Order: sequence, then C-alpha cells, then structure tokens
Amino acid sequence: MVAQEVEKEPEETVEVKTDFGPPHYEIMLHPIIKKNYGKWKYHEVVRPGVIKRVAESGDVLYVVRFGSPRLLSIYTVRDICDIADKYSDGYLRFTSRNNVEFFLTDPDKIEPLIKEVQEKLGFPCGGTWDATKGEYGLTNIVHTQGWVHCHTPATDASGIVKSVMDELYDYFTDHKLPALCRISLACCANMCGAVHASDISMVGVHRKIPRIDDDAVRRTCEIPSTVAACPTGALKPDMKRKTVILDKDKCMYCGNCYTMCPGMPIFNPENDGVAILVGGKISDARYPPQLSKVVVPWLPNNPPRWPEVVQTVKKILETWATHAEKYERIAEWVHRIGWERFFELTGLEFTEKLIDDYKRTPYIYASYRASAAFRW
Amino acid sequence: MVAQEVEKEPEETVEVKTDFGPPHYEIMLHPIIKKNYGKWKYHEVVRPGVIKRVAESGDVLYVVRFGSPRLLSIYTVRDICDIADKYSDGYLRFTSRNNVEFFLTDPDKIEPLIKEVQEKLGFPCGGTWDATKGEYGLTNIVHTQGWVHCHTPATDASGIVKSVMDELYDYFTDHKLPALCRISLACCANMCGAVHASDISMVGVHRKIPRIDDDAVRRTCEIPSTVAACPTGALKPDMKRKTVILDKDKCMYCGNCYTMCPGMPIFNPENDGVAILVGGKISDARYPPQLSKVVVPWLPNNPPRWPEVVQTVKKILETWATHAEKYERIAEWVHRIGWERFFELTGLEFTEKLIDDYKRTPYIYASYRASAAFRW
Amino acid sequence: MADVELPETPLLDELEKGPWPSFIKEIKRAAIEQEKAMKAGKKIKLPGAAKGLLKVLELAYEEKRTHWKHGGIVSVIGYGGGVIGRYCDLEDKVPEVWHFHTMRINMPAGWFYQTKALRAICDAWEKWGSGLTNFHGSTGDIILLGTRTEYLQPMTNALAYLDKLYGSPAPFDIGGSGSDLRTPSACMGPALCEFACYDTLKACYEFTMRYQNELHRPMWPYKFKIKCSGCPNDCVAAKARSDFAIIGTWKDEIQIDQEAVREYAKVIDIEKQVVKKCPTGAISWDGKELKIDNRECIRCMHCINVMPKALKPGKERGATILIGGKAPFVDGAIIGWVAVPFIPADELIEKCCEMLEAIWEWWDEEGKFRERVGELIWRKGMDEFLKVIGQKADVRMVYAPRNNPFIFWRELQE
Amino acid sequence: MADVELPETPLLDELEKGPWPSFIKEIKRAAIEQEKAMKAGKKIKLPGAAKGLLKVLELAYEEKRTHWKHGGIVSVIGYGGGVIGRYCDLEDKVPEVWHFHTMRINMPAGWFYQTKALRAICDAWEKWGSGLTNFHGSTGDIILLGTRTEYLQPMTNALAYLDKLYGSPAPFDIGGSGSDLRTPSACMGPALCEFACYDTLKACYEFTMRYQNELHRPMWPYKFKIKCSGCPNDCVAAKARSDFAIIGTWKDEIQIDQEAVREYAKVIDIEKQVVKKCPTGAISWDGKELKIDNRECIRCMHCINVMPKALKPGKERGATILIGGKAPFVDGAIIGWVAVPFIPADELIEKCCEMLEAIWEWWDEEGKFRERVGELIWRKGMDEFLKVIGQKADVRMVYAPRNNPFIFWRELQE
Ligand code: SRM
Ligand code: SRM
Ligand code: SRM
Ligand code: SRM
Ligand code: SF4
Ligand code: SF4
Ligand code: SF4
Ligand code: SF4
Ligand code: SF4
Ligand code: SF4
Ligand code: SF4
Ligand code: SF4
Repeated sequence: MVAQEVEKEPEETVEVKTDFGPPHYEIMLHPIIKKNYGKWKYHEVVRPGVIKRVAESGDVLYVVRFGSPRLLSIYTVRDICDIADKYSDGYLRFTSRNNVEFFLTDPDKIEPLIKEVQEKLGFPCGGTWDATKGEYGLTNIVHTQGWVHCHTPATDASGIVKSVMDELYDYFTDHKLPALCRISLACCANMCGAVHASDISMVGVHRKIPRIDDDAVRRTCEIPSTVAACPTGALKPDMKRKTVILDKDKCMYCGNCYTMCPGMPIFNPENDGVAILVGGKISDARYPPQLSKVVVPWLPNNPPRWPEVVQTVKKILETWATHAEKYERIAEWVHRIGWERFFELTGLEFTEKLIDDYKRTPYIYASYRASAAFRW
Repeated sequence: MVAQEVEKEPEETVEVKTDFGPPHYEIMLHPIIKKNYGKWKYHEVVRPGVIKRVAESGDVLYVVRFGSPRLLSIYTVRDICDIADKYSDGYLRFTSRNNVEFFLTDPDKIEPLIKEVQEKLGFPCGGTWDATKGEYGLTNIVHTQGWVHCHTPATDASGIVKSVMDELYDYFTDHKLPALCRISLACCANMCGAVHASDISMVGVHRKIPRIDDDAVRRTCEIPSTVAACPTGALKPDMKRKTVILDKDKCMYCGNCYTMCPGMPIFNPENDGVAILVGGKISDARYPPQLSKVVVPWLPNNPPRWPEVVQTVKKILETWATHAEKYERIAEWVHRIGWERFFELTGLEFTEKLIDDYKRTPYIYASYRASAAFRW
Repeated sequence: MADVELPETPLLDELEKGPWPSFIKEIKRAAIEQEKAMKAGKKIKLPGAAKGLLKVLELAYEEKRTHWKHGGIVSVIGYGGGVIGRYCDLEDKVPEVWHFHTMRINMPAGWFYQTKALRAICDAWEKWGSGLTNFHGSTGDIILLGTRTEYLQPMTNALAYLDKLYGSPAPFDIGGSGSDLRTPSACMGPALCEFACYDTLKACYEFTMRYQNELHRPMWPYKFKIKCSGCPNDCVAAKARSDFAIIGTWKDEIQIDQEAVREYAKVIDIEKQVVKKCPTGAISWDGKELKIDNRECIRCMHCINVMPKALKPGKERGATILIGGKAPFVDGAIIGWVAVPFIPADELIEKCCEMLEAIWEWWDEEGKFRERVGELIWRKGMDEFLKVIGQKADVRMVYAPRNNPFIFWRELQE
Repeated sequence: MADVELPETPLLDELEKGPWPSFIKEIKRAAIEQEKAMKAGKKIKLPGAAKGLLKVLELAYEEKRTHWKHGGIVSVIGYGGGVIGRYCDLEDKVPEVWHFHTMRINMPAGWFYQTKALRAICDAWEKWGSGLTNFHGSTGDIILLGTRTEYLQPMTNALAYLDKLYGSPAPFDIGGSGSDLRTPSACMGPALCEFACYDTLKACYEFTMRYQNELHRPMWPYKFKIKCSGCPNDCVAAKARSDFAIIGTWKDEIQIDQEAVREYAKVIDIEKQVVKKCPTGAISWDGKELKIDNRECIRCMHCINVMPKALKPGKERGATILIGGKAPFVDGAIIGWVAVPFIPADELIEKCCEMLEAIWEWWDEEGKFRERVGELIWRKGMDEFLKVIGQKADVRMVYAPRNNPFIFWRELQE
C-alpha cells in the first residue's frame, strides 16, 4: 500500500453509476401512511400547525407543521432527524412551501413536540389553515437564492424573507387571516418560484441598463443568443467589433441578456430594488387562477432588513385581512372592491408605471379598461 | 345666349363653397323637442315601437319607430317626408340603427300613422324595448354595402339582412326577447359597423389566398404599403420583378392586401362565406363591454336567401331567448352558463378553428383557459 | 309602372318576398320612377343607373362575387375626401354603372331632419345621381349611392347651395373619408333622452365645425373617428366604433325619487330586476326605500334604465373619454379604453379639443401609415400617450395593473 | 462554540434577531460545527466554506450587490445537468468560496423521508461540501449549496452509493438543470390527502424513472417541468410553475354524506360559507339536505375544502392536463392552459407519457433556442399542437372562442 492509495476516499474509487433515479417514495412513508395510502377519509385542524388525519381504516395521524428557514445547515437537519426519531418513528416530510412536518400517532405528544422543536430548533409551529372554519394561517414564503448563491439577483432573498416573516410571525403561528394568502419572493425577473401567481410577491428589479464590457462580451458570450434573449429587441449585434450594441430607449432592465452573457452586468446598488405584486392565485377554488399584478414598481434595497419592503407587505396583508370576507383571497377581494379601492385602502400610489406596456406579454390589452364603469 | 350656355345647370355655375359644415341641428328639431331640449323627465314604452316621452314642462311627445331597409330610393324618402308632414309637423329622425322615427303629440294619431306607414311604405312599427318590464324587441341590423357597392366583400350585406329580418320579423314588431340583442353584419373583415362588438354578428370571410396578378400589381400598387398591410407578414416584396410574393402558409385570407392593392383579388365564389360571432356588447349596463367571439367559422354563400346563415342566427337567438334571464344579454348569459353549455344548447360545433391563434391580437392568451375548472 | 322595363333578376326577386322592407324593391322603384320622371320631362343626368345596379347585382348573386373595382382617386374641388370612387368590372355589359361613386354627406347631429331638407336632397340626387341612398351609412353620413365622376362636383355644389337651389333650410356639406377625421356622430342625447349627461349634439356639432379642415382633407396616417354618447348606454356604439369616444357619466350620487320607486314597485319586481342585477351590489330595497351606496356604484346605468322615472344620473355630470376603439385590422379589434376618467360637462368641449389637437399632432408625427391611434398608443405605451394629452395615470384607466415588472425608468437613464 | 472564530458580520447579525428561524444562524452554525468536526478528526474536504459565505454575504449586504459570477460548465461524469456552476468574484479575498457550485439532488416524490436517508446525505455533504443545504429548492430538489469542482464527482458517487457508504435506505441521484426535463414534483396526494384524484406520487415517480435520460442530459431548446397535483387546489402550484401540469379532477358527481353535512351545519354557516361561495351557484341547502347540481359544478373544490368530512370528489376520477405554465421570460408569464380536459386515472400515466414524448419530439424539431413549449404553441397555434398530441379541440380549452375571423383553412390550400 502506497501512501497515496491510502488517501483515496471510497467515493473516489467506486464505479460511476447513473440514471438510477430517486429513492422510491414508498420506502420513505411512515407505516401508518403506507397502510392508509389513498384511503384517507378526512382531516381536521386541531390547532394552528396540527392537522388530524383520519383514515377509512379508523387510523388517526397527527401531522404537525413547523416553519423552516429553508437554508439549513446539516447540523440542523440532524437535529430535525433526532426529533423525528423521537416523536415520529423516524419519518418526516417537507411541504411544497418548505415547512417541516412530523407524524404523530399519539395526540399527547403534540405539545411536547412543539415545545422541543421550538427550544431546539427555534422553528415555530403553524403555517396551516382551517378551511372549515374559514380561518387561515400564513405559511412560509417561497423564495430563491439571492446574494447567497445566484449571479443575477437584483436583491437578496433570504434576508427579506426573514425580515418579513419576523414581522408577520403571529400570522404564521395563528389562524388570523380570512383566507389563503401565499407570499413569494424572487430575487430577479427570472422569478424562480410562483411569484407571477402569488397573493403577494416581491421581485428584485433593476432600473438601469446593463453595462456592456466589450472585452468580456467578446471573450465570454455567444452574441446571437444574447441578442435573441432580449425581449424588447434592444440589443443588436455589432459584427465588426464582435460585441453588442444597446438601444437604451428600448431596454427595460430585465437582465435576461446578463443571464446569457457575463459581459454585460446589470446590477446597480443604488437603483436595484424590489417590486411588489399582488393578486396572483393558483388554486381553482371559487375564482380562476390569476397572474400577480404590480402595485409598487420599486422599493429600495435597504439591507439588512428592508424596512420599506417589510412595511409595504405588511400594510397590504393587513389591509386585505381587515376588509376581506371569509375565503376571499386578494384576487377575489380586489375583484369585489375594485382596484380603485385597493389603492385607496392601502394608500399605495397608482402611477403610469403600473399600466402594462410590455408588448411581448399577450395580456396587455386585456388589462386596459374598455368600459366607462368604475368607482370614485 | 348661346345654346351651350343655356345647357349649363345652376350647379355648374355657382362658386365652389367649402367647409361650411352640416346644418345646425337646432334647425332640424321638432318644436316640442327644441322647447324641452335637455329637460326630458322620463319615458315610457306605450307599445312596441312607440315611446312616450314626458318633459319636465309636462309636454308629452310620442316617438314612433319604424324599421327601414336603409337602402332607400329617393322616392321612398319623399313618401317618408309626406308622412312626416302629415303626422309629425314636418320633422323626423333616423336612429343610430337606421330606423325612422316620427314625433307625435296626439296619441290618437299613433294607430293611423302605423297603419299608413305599413300600407304606403311597408315599414313595420317596432324595434324598441321596454327596460322597465325587461321585455325587448329586436331592432334593425346594422350593415354595410356588400355586392351593392363595395369592392372587397366576401358576401353580400343587404340580401342577408333582408333574409334574416324576414325570419325574425316578429321579434322586431313585438317585445319577446329577455334582453337587448344587437345584430350586425359586415361583408368583409374590415367590419364597417360594430360587428366586433355585437350580440350576434355575421361577417363575410374568405378562405383562399389572394391571386397575385403580377402585371396588375406592377401597374396599380404601391408595393411597400401593400406588404405592410399584411397582418401576418405573409407578403414579401419581390424587388426584381416589382411585385409581391405570398407565403401561403402564413396567409389567413383577411383581404387587407386587396384593400391596398387591386392586383391581388381574393374573392372566391365557392370558398367565400360568412362567419358567425356572438357575445359582443357595448353598453356598460351590468356587464362590461365585450368583443364578439367566433362560434361558426364559415357558412356558405348561398344567395339569394342564405338559409344556412339565417337558420344559424335564428337558432342562436332563440336558444338564448329561451334560456336567458331578464336583462341577460348573450355575453352575460354565456358568462353564467359557460361556453360549454352554449355550444351544447345551440348544437354548434366547437373546433380548433375557434381557438384564437391570431398573434397580432393582444387577447389571444387571455382566451386560453388557465384553469382546470369547467362544466361537463 | 308597367311602362318601364326592368332587367330579369330572378334571384333578386326572391328578396322582394317576406315581410321585412325590401332593398330590392327600393332599387327597382328608383329604376322605374327615375325613368318615369325623365319621361315626364325632369332633368335626370344619370338615367338607367338603378337598372344597371340591378343587372350587376343579379350577376353578383349568380356568381357569388362582387363586380365592383377599386375606385382610384375621385374627388371634388377643395376636398380630399367624402367621395368613395367605384368602378364596375362589367364596363361593356353595364355601362350605366361603370362609374358608380358614393358621396358621403355630413348629416345633422343626431340624424334629425326637417322634411324640407330631405326633399331637397332627394331632388338634387334625382337629378345628379342614381336616386339611391343610405339613411345612413354606418359612420353616420347620408350616403348617396352611385354617380359618375363628372357629376360629383355639380352634386356637391347642389348640396352647398341646397338652400338657394332646392329650398332646403340649410346647405349640406360633404362628410369624411380616407385618412381624415370622419364625420363625428352623436346619440339623440338631450334632444329626446332624459339620461344625457352632456349635450351630445352640441359637442358633435362643435367638433365638426371646428375641424372642417381635418374632416375634408385627409392628411393623417389613417382615419380618426369621434362619437358622442350621452351616457354609458352608448347608443352610438362609440366605445367600439370610434377612436375617441365621449361617454357621458356623472361623479356624484344617483338622484332618487322614492315616491316614483314605490310606484314602480307596484308593477315590477325591484329586488329581482334591479337589486340583484346591480353589478356591484350597491343597491338595497326594503319595500319602502331604495338605497344606493354610491361609493360602490360604477355608473353602469342598469338601475336607471329600469326605472327612468325614479332614478336619474347625479348632478355632477360630464364624460369619460375612451381612446382607440376600432375594427380588427391590423392589431386586432379594440374596444376603446379609458383615457380620461372624467371631464366636467362645462369644460368638455374645450378639453376635448385640446386633447384632440395634441393627439393628432403626435399621431401625425409618430404614426405609421395606416396605423390607428389605438395601435400607436399600444406601440408607444400609455406612458407617452398620457404625456401627450397631459393626463396623470389613473387606476380607472385599467382593469388591472400590469402583470410583469418590466417597467421603463426613462427618467433614470442619463 | 467559543473556540471557533467567525468573521465580523454586523449587517448579517441583524438577521439573527427576531422570532423567525434565521438562515444566518444556519450559516454560522455550519461554519462553527464543521470546523469543530474537523478538529474532532472528521474528514472535511471544504473547511471554511460556510465562513467564506458569511464574508461574501456581508459584503453583498454592504454593497447591495451579488458577488457571484456566471458558472461556466461544470458537471459530473455521464450527466449534463444537475450542477449549477458558481464562482465568486472575490477570489483573492475569499478563496474558500471561489468555487461554490450547487448540486441538485432528486428528492423522493412528495418530499417524504426516513431520517436515515437524511442523515446519510448530511454525512456525505459534511465531508464533501459546505454543510449547507436547501430543503428544498423551488423546483423541489434537495439543494446542496456550495462545493468545489473537484468534489462534485465524489459527492455524486457518495449519493449513488449512499446506501452502501452511508447507510441510507436507498441511493440518491442527481436532479435536473439546464435545458432538460427538470425534476418532476408532486403534492403529498394519496399519501396524506383525502382529495387526491389520482396517485400523484406514483405518477411523479414513473415520469422521473422513465425519463432519466431526458432529466440528466440537457438536449432540448429549453427547460421542461412536470408537476403533479392531486386536485384543483394545486398544492404544488403546477398550473403556474410547470410546462406540463397534471391536475387531478373528476367527471361525475360530488359524493355527499348528508349526515356529515348536518354535523357541519352545527358549527359553520353553510349558506354563507358554502352555498354563497360556490362560483356557479350549483349548491343549495335547505337546512337538511345539501343539493349539488353537478351539471353546473365546475369542480373548483371550494365546497369540498370547507366540508372534507361530508363531501368528496366523484368516483370517475382522473386529471386535466394544463400546458405551458412558466415564468415571465420572454413572452410573458403564463399560467398553463387546458390541453386535455380529462384523462381517466387508470390511463393517466401512459397517456401522459405518449403525449410528453410527442410534445418533446415536436418541440425539439420546431422550438427555438430558449423557447418554452408554451411559447412555441403560441407561435405555432393550438391547431398544430392538438395534432401533435392527438387531441380534438374542446371548448374547455378556452375561456372564450377567438374574437377575430382570421382563421387558417390550411386544408383548403392546394
Ligand atoms: C334611438 C337610439 C339612439 C339614437 O340616437 O339613435 C336609442 C335610444 C334609446 N336607447 Fe339605446 N338607442 C339606440 C342605440 C343603442 C345602441 C347602439 C347600437 O345598437 O348599435 C346601444 C348599445 C348596444 C350594445 O350595448 O351593444 C344601446 C344601448 C342601450 C341600452 C343598454 C341596454 C343593455 O342592457 O345593455 C339602454 C338601456 C335600456 O333601455 O335598457 C338604452 C336605452 C335607450 C333609451 C331607452 C334611452 C332613452 O331614455 O330614451 C332609448 C329608447 C329605447 C327604445 O328604443 O325602446 N340603449 N342603444 C338608438 C336606437 C337604435 C334603434 O333604432 O334600435
Ligand atoms: C359606407 C360604409 C359602410 C356602410 O355601408 O355603411 C363603409 C364602407 C367602406 N369602408 Fe368602412 N364603411 C363605413 C363605416 C365603417 C365603420 C363603422 C363606423 O364608422 O362606425 C368601421 C368600423 C370602425 C372603425 O373605423 O374601425 C369601418 C371600418 C373600415 C375599415 C377598417 C378600419 C380598421 O382600422 O380596421 C376599412 C379598411 C380601410 O380603411 O382601408 C374600411 C373601408 C371601407 C371602404 C372604403 C372600402 C375600402 O377598403 O376602401 C368601404 C367603401 C364601400 C363602398 O363602396 O361604399 N372601413 N367602416 C360606412 C361609412 C358610411 C358613412 O360614412 O356613414
Ligand atoms: C435554485 C432555484 C431557486 C431556489 O432557490 O430554489 C433556481 C435557481 C436558478 N434559476 Fe430558476 N431556480 C429554481 C426554480 C425555478 C422555478 C420554480 C419551479 O421550478 O417551480 C422557476 C419558475 C418556473 C419556470 O420554470 O418558468 C424558475 C425560473 C427560472 C428562469 C426563467 C425561465 C423562463 O422560462 O422564464 C431562469 C432563467 C434561465 O433559465 O436562464 C432560471 C435560472 C436559474 C439560475 C440557474 C440562474 C441562471 O440564470 O442561470 C438560478 C441558479 C441559482 C443558483 O445560483 O443556485 N430559473 N426557476 C430553483 C431550483 C431548485 C430546484 O431544482 O429545486
Ligand atoms: C402540505 C401541502 C401540500 C404538499 O404536498 O406539500 C398542502 C396541504 C394541504 N392543502 Fe394546499 N398544501 C400545500 C400547498 C398549497 C399550494 C401551493 C403553494 O402554496 O405554493 C396551494 C396553491 C396556492 C394558490 O392557490 O396560490 C394550495 C392550495 C390549497 C387550497 C386552495 C385554497 C384556496 O382557497 O384557494 C386548499 C383548500 C383549502 O384548504 O382551503 C388546500 C388544502 C390543503 C389541505 C387541506 C389538503 C388536505 O386535505 O390535506 C392540506 C393541508 C391544509 C393545511 O395546511 O392546513 N390547499 N396548497 C402544501 C403546504 C405548503 C405549506 O407548507 O404551507
Ligand atoms: S430569481 Fe433570479 S436571482 Fe433569484 S435565484 Fe432565480 S435566477 Fe437567481
Ligand atoms: S436588460 Fe433586458 S431589455 Fe435590456 S438589453 Fe438586456 S435583455 Fe434587453
Ligand atoms: S365591410 Fe368590407 S366589404 Fe363591406 S362595406 Fe366595409 S369594406 Fe366593403
Ligand atoms: S389576405 Fe391578409 S394575410 Fe393573406 S396576404 Fe393578404 S394581407 Fe396577408
Ligand atoms: S347614450 Fe344615453 S343619453 Fe344617449 S340616447 Fe342612449 S341612453 Fe340616451
Ligand atoms: S348604476 Fe349600475 S352600478 Fe350603479 S347602482 Fe345602478 S345598477 Fe348598480
Ligand atoms: S393538490 Fe389536492 S390532492 Fe394534492 S395535497 Fe393539495 S388538496 Fe390534496
Ligand atoms: S366544487 Fe365548486 S363549483 Fe362545484 S359545487 Fe362545489 S363550490 Fe360549486
């Protein structure tokens, strides 16, 4: 044995194996879940964060939900596992909005579990809603990478989310809202997440044209695909100089060119910021799915806690919560009261920036009010 | 005086006078109208075709409405004038849908007037509606020139209108409909009229590409504007041959190029025909204005009486009339029952041709159903 | 009438049957009576035109196609529009209608007439034209259907001196066609209707008179239409059929006569016909009193329409301006959208004129050939348009705000 | 923890305050614990990565900008996707995270785990990576945040032999990235939810397994996402976030347990909460019996959501396929629209596979670079798309028919 051979890790010597796919989900199911798979009868919300699920077999399972920061160190994941081993027979799941769920068969363990999670992990129990009563909790914010990992963000993700959730914490742990309200955040217009169809969303936006570094463009970019990436036709190839030319009157700072080409960075500390959208919806319940609509075109990036963004989101949420009927999501509420009233009640300003002029989007015209009917 | 001078008509010797404008409307107002201008208090529908208007002054005027074919010989116009002189103090008006109205102060003259008009002119009394009762008559069909005068029609106008109105005559003379229903016809996609926003409309459509007569194009057409007229980019200039080239896969036979250029006639006797649209609406009453939607992509040109078109329009009208609630115009009715039911009840076929794919139109996407919610 | 011979038109004859008044009968009548009049010694410059039309039309019905050709440029002295040139492709067969140009005559606002005026038009057209008309064309003009190039000017003069030559109470002028201001039109408004929120006839007349030059001399990228409706019922279809729609409305509270409501309650079901049909649920009715929450009311007119004796638009009246309405070419059919939510009635005409002039200047500068103003706005953005008309953005201009964050920040670019 | 020194991060420290769990605490914890573990003799290949991240992030917070650069091409043997390359522009200052690539690991359908599996992943990532993760990424993958190029392959191998090397109940494979099939995801469906109209987990798993090649080797014009929701509530936001959304639904009648309805009536206001909220007015309730007019029901789920004990989707179950959902680039954000109104549950997986394969072939052929399938359909027309998937047009595919008569009659052109 030579020294070098000793150094090789097992992972460096195994044969490469591909395309075997993810673990089969069945392996991962708690025995009660496996047994009652497809045979659940109904559920009841016991308290915020705790859903009692009753199977046709009579089996009962308590699903207990906790908020998570999504960005987890493996040490916290191990803590979560410890808790799952202790309370949940070694099984757990994450929800589609990044919450953690444990499965309990003994209702007496619910309170100890909640206490232990809060103490060990600091994760709050909640994020659920009770449709029967029409009482809703706020759940976790779906979000993206931001300054933690991505190269194209116009703002951070986790920092704003943390700041907003700190402020809205009680809505998570309690059922104080009249209807479902989904908040999302994306750090750039790529909108990794459902920002384009959420009740309230935040999206990082630029407000200045990209800076073209001709050298870098020449070195690192495929010019035709960069030009093609521009939705407004603001870019033209400059064949001679092997770079691109930007028509600044056409550019709306979407950053799609930068996604394609590192040679034209668009970030700009003072002018980047956050736009707020509202009224998106995905479920078919009562009212058809809707795209989110921009109600604040820009708020400053003000780290570490983005107070302007936090307060605007809170203001919208609470205005809605005060005025909406049971089950009335923001889209439905606005449909009833009119956008006139939305702006009046929230105190937000309607400006020409909120009138659609994105020609690629096929909805532009449908957004113009072809009617003399409106409220004052 | 030489012979030639004697021949000159006065119209040939007067000095040309321009830009003096139409007669002032005041000259044309019946004295009672002039007196009570802007001071009408209310109206009541006395019977189909007769509206009683009461002024704040206490004055009462009976407005009696008659259907007209719109295309009038001056001899008929003179007859109309005779009647107006006899009953209406020498005043009359036409409505925005080409009906004729007389003004009576004496209610006892209503019946004699109706009788005389029917006898002398054959114009039926009707075309009104009674919003208070929620009982509606059908009014005249707004239409265009067709084969009588225009160069671009895909069908005739007056002939179809006559055929349809013959069939729907009783709806004109009576108040048998649940709500307002406006029918329009345009003989080509230029849609001279409100075909794009009527409860039921008929529009002449082509189904074959234009025939390019290169010689004629060279002789008579401005090539750049012809090319620019094509909404789908199907036309390209052929610089060398001084004509245009047509990409038949892109052409949707709109005829806009022919409007610009006589050198590319598009009419085609066997393939031209009539599309039927429904659900347009203009008033703001209850429900916002709507564009009409195509429900039959094509029916044959079958002169002189277009039975397929007539029967389809009648079927739609009567299906709606049977099922709609009071005040519910076609758009509102369909909104309530769903397009699924509309096609089921009318027996019309929904095909891929009815799914929007006109890219220039900014509504295309808004028409796609972004929801799993529908009826069976 | 037996002494006048008509061409054989078996297909057209089918359209004389049935109860609805027949346009074929009208054409035949013109053919017969004009010939008779001529025989009786009247001056008829275009004999046989209506007969010719019958022949052409019968052939069209046989062959299922039009026989009319592009018109080329025909016009009258001093004007660029108002005449639609039209030629027949059957020159040899039916020379009577080889030329068959249409004249568009500017009607009086609201389509009100004295018989004297109509008779005068008939007399002039009997002499100089086919004797066929449309009352009215769908833009609103009186349409004189079919004459020869050489009679256009005399007929125009006949109309210009219709008072002197034919005893009309006033002369008539030519309407619009081509890339100009088209003949504005208006609902009957205050003349007959209790709902009118501004004087539609006056507005229509004022625009027409002030913009005679724009109306008569095509010089824009494309046509431009103005229509005036006195209330949101929109009885001239302005929203859909005009680039610039003036829709009467009000800002304050609907006027209610409770006594009259109670009268209506005796004959109609107020709950069902009014309360339930209010789109915003702004109305309540307890059997005695009708209450309207005017903050919720969107001025749709429904309740007023049903109970005209009891309800009236408020007192603070004016109009909403909708911009861009048009037929489907090229960017698709458009129902106009809100450009100005409210202009008080007493400022209306002046404000509209200011706006119109600003719009035309901009459109003239920026518009492409055959680009309607709505399409231009769409291409350029409401942002720019609002600057042109000097308006601030208002949420009432949209059904909903934009759904994308692709916003121009022009003011930040150096 | 006092023995581990962290960089000064006054701005980030602010984000440790407040009740919501802090991601900054997580990063700090990784920094501290990994260093401690290393000191305790554990094999740690990438010491200081979390600490490096803190430095970079603090700077980002100071300067209000990212310090991450484009990634270039980094990948593992046999695969084209699954790794997001990432470099830091502060190479000199913070060499620890100069490389900071992300690995996307295909999660089990429905995000269900045994702790054994999770622990194994943690152990491997403690060794080969930053010790930082996302549970989960917003497509659904397990995200392993940050490692160096040379550790990508060993970490991939660690996962591939996670059972053998780390005691996991099963190995884990890489997820999608780039222009490939992205990791499909599914709501918990039949595992926990009584509303599931088809087996979402099975469908998700089947697609994933059948299309391993498409998932691992980017070769399309752009990305393609599949998401499975068991009912129209759509708890994985499939309609908005996937090109191919499978939404469970039913065709027959809602199942009603009247006794249970009466139980609910004791605690909730059925008239107000259910009857009034039904979008089509399909429900009535007389205090004893709940009646649903299933011809009017559009299967929106509302009534079932409110009374899960009493109401259930019908027995004829299956799914609606919506196509084209995506984020705003380039043609605007799209919520997917109906491509197939109903596929019975027992045919679902096979039918979907047939369709998927046909769609991919067509898109591969016709799609432009970076053109999502929804955009392609829009460019080409639903007509052509329906032929591709072998479906007939159905009115349920649209909110309304087209508003223009500009219809292609391709079959008539020679
Ligand atoms: C005479 C005319 C105006 C004119 O200046 O010529 C007119 C006259 C009246 N309209 Fe109108 N409308 C006239 C064309 C229109 C149009 C335009 C069109 O049809 O092209 C519309 C818009 C149609 C649309 O929305 O697509 C129109 C939409 C209405 C409405 C809205 C009804 C609704 O439920 O949507 C009302 C209100 C009502 O009566 O219900 C209305 C109400 C009225 C009233 C009751 C107003 C009044 O107080 O006098 C008038 C008589 C009612 C009747 O005939 O029974 N008028 N009305 C037009 C008659 C045309 C005809 O000969 O039939
Ligand atoms: C006579 C009339 C139809 C009728 O029988 O009533 C008419 C007739 C013609 N229209 Fe029109 N339009 C007439 C009202 C309309 C309307 C309705 C309106 O004004 O309320 C519209 C729809 C509203 C609009 O403006 O969008 C209309 C939209 C068009 C268009 C399409 C414009 C567009 O932007 O899409 C064209 C095409 C063009 O301009 O080249 C057109 C073009 C034409 C031409 C000039 C044909 C052509 O391509 O050159 C037609 C001449 C027919 C003839 O031989 O007399 N006509 N046209 C109407 C004018 C009479 C009048 O002055 O009172
Ligand atoms: C990691 C993740 C965000 C997160 O924090 O969770 C992510 C991160 C990135 N996304 Fe995304 N997307 C992620 C889910 C999404 C989603 C949501 C979803 O899948 O449900 C969307 C919206 C839905 C969709 O596909 O339209 C999304 C829409 C985009 C787009 C815009 C695509 C479009 O057609 O408009 C881009 C741009 C691109 O592809 O170049 C993009 C590009 C990117 C890139 C690769 C940046 C780039 O321009 O190359 C980001 C890498 C960040 C990094 O450094 O790690 N990402 N991206 C998500 C993937 C994790 C996972 O695999 O589980
Ligand atoms: C756990 C989760 C599914 C998963 O596989 O992970 C889930 C679970 C349930 N959802 Fe959901 N939904 C979950 C994400 C979603 C999403 C997706 C999202 O948020 O991104 C939606 C679509 C959101 C939208 O429309 O924008 C969603 C829209 C609904 C609705 C529709 C409510 C509405 O009024 O629009 C219901 C029905 C209800 O309960 O009212 C629903 C109902 C439910 C029920 C009651 C279903 C059941 O019978 O168990 C579940 C628990 C309710 C609770 O938490 O109180 N679930 N649900 C997801 C929880 C995320 C979280 O941690 O908070
Ligand atoms: S939203 Fe933009 S910046 Fe944020 S992770 Fe996605 S691609 Fe990166
Ligand atoms: S930022 Fe967007 S609009 Fe501007 S040049 Fe780049 S791709 Fe085009
Ligand atoms: S609709 Fe077309 S064919 Fe008919 S009159 Fe107008 S332009 Fe001519
Ligand atoms: S008919 Fe229409 S689509 Fe066809 S070439 Fe002419 S303008 Fe273009
Ligand atoms: S638009 Fe209004 S004001 Fe004008 S006639 Fe119609 S109802 Fe009367
Ligand atoms: S005008 Fe229309 S919105 Fe206003 S109260 Fe009457 S019905 Fe309701
Ligand atoms: S989508 Fe439907 S089936 Fe799936 S978890 Fe949500 S409610 Fe249950
Ligand atoms: S599922 Fe929705 S549409 Fe159907 S009955 Fe229930 S609430 Fe009404």
